Amino acid sequence: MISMPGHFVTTRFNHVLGWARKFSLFHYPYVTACCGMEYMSTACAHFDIDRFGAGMTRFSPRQSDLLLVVGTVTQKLAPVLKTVYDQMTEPKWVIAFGACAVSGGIYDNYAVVQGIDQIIPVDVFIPGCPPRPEMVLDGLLKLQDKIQKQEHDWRWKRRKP
Amino acid sequence: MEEKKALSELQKRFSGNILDASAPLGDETVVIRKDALLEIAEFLRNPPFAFTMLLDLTCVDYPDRRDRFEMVYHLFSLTLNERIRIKLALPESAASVASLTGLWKNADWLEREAFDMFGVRFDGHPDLRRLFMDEGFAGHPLRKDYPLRKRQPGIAPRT
Amino acid sequence: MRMELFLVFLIFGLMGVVMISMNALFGPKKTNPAKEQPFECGNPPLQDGIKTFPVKFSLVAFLFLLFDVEAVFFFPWALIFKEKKGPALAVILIYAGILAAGFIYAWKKGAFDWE
Amino acid sequence: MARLDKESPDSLLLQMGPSHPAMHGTIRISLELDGERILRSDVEVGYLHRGFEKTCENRTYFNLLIYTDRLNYVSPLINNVGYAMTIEKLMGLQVPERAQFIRVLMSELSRISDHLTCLAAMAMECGAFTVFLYNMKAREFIWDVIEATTGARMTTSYIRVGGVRADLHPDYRVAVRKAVAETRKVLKDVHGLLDKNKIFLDRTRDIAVMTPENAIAYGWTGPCLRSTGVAYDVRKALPYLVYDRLRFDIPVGDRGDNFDRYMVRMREMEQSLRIVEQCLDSLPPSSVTRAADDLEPAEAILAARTKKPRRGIRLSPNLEGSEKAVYGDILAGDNRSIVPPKEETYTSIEGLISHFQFFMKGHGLRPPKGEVYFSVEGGNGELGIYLVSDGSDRPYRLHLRAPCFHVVAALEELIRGRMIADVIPTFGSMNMIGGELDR
Repeated sequence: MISMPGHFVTTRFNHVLGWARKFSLFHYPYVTACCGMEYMSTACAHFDIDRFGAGMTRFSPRQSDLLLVVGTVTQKLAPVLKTVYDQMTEPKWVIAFGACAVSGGIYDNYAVVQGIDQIIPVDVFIPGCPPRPEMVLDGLLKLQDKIQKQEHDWRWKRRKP
Repeated sequence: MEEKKALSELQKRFSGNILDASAPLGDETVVIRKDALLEIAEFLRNPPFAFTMLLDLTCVDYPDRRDRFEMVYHLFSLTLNERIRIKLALPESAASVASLTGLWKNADWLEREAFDMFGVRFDGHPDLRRLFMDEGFAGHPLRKDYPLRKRQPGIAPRT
Repeated sequence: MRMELFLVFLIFGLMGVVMISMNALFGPKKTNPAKEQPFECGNPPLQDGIKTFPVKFSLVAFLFLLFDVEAVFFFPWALIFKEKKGPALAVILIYAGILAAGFIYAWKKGAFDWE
Repeated sequence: MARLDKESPDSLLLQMGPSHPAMHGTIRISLELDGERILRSDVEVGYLHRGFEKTCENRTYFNLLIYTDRLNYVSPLINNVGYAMTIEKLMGLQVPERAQFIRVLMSELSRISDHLTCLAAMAMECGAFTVFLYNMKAREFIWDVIEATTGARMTTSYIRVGGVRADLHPDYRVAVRKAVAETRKVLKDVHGLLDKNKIFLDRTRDIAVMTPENAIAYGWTGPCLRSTGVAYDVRKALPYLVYDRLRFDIPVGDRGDNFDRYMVRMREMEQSLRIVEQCLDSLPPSSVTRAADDLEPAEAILAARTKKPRRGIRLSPNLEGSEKAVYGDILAGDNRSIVPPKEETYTSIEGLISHFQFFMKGHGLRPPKGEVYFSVEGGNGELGIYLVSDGSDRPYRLHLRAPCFHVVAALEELIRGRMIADVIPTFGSMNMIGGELDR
């Protein structure tokens, strides 16, 4: 058990909350480009993302806690991405899916944002153009580890004085 | 033989406005004067040749030439199963040409793209505004003098 | 028999309430200006506030409400239908008949065609 | 901002924006509604404009191959073939027989995966989620074959100017036959699910009807044009590769509505399967002779220094299929336009020089000066490439005729006066691909 600040109850509850949030990720597929084809394979029966509890696709930022940015984000699409990110409910995580979302990929020109971490904070970067479904699932597992070990926030949490 | 007919017919009828007619690599090409575009396009679209489909409309930027922009139109005739390429030169000062939206409906978006990318104006176009780039985008990206990596971010990068 | 039935509803009801309220109970409440705006696929909204809707939408809503509530009364009736064969049938026929008359009236008045 | 200033005061403005599940993430339709009826709409594209044509002017011909996969990323191999053949037409290069058959085989497999994905998305957006899962299952089989041959599931970059990168893997017939059988099974299921499905018919029959003249006026090509009754297919009209030797027919719709666009794509998949089978039978045998004891590259270089290397050289596994013996069957061209086989690069100085010269700046692949327009039958229609070359190793100007650009241009007219719910199947049946539309 990693030593957590705060006394026994908050660490125990923090662990339970991390476990609960880790296995019930509702993802919002912000799909724009070629990686969308690989997202389809990942979400479908063959490489099934649902085995990891993240299969529930929600098409509204109000009901999702994982923003899956799939594909190239161009300069024209950047404000849209920022708005969708702001409108997501807390606690929220972001996965940059594919080389274009991670760093602009092979498109280093006037039209493409060189990596979405210039616009929104990103939790997990999945490289690859497009990443194979197994790499995507591996990225998801890394996010779940992060959620499990993360310091969670809840409504009646006693903040340190 | 079959291909030459369209070219020869054109030369016969519009000899004044046709600057050059050739068929490099088998693609029939005709270079015309700027203001003869509507007339020639109308002639080609009507029954004898029935180039009823505007395959493609694009622009090429030659900064070192006197007439900087060169509009390239590709027409296709379903009945003759044949393509023809019309080219015309536009000086940078008067970079505007007649719009073909009256003859073919897809010219609307094609011309908006050419305007967005090159800044070539099309007189008679119902709604000439940018197609791909944002309204606030300054400059025309596909011009040779527009740097490849000059970005105009739509939103301030996160600090 | 009554006891198990009551227990079943109690447990499942409680589970449902707990599951729903946990989110409201524990979820952190943080807001920002973009969250206040309606979700318009990522664009700034074109017009603020909800505009007036044509009346035919509310018409369909009322009719649905009416006949849905009617259907709810069939369930308890089905439970006691086994013991009281004859009169139960008569009661439900009268009940359904009145509502069917209402339905036909609405149909003839053209409440259902959309244009 | 959207150009829509409200026409009548009590109409509602709604945006079916870029981040919408049915808009494939890259199109914004601003609708002006009276209740659920659409008065006017403004389709805004460009959300996936990635500056392909500007990038073309700054990359060499060889590097641009990877960009062509990402144009119509649902059928990447067809873009590769289109791009490579444009340069071959400019250079007057003749591709060997076997490479032509491999190109047709891979293009048709790519076309099937294109139609499968398009119909999967269209059906899912109309609520038929099962068809989405079935089509994705079939696509996995096809992608397995493509991956076994090209090394990548989707972004293949497998075609080279002058032929293909590597030969088919030895037991490709078994894999392809399995993929074809699986796809046929799935097609039968989908026919059963959707053809007489009342909900699907109500959503797509006689909705967004397009007349042949109007379709031609919009420059429609491909399945959408054929659904209106015009039988124009580049593979038949202007045959390229070996399509003139293969027997297949062109399915044509009669009413040009959403259902016909769906049905034409389904029929077209059956024709593509037929082509794939014909390719399997008539593929000329490759002359690969697996030498028994090959030297490792390091040993071969040592042997080359001292005396003539008598035995062949064993290549690393990922160079399988491009051995010297089979090189002539799959790639044609003088040493300036193609990379020499690895055996020569390792053992002979000329091979080494021409290998590095190919990749050096200013040398490599330099087609002659001139301009050319060549088109192939892509997943959505006539995918044409207009290339202006100035003799250097970078294209001076490369313009892509995107088939779905013209199809989506007619969207405004098709949905005027219809209900909101009709926008989704209409847009789904057009198979708009962002990478190809906005380039």
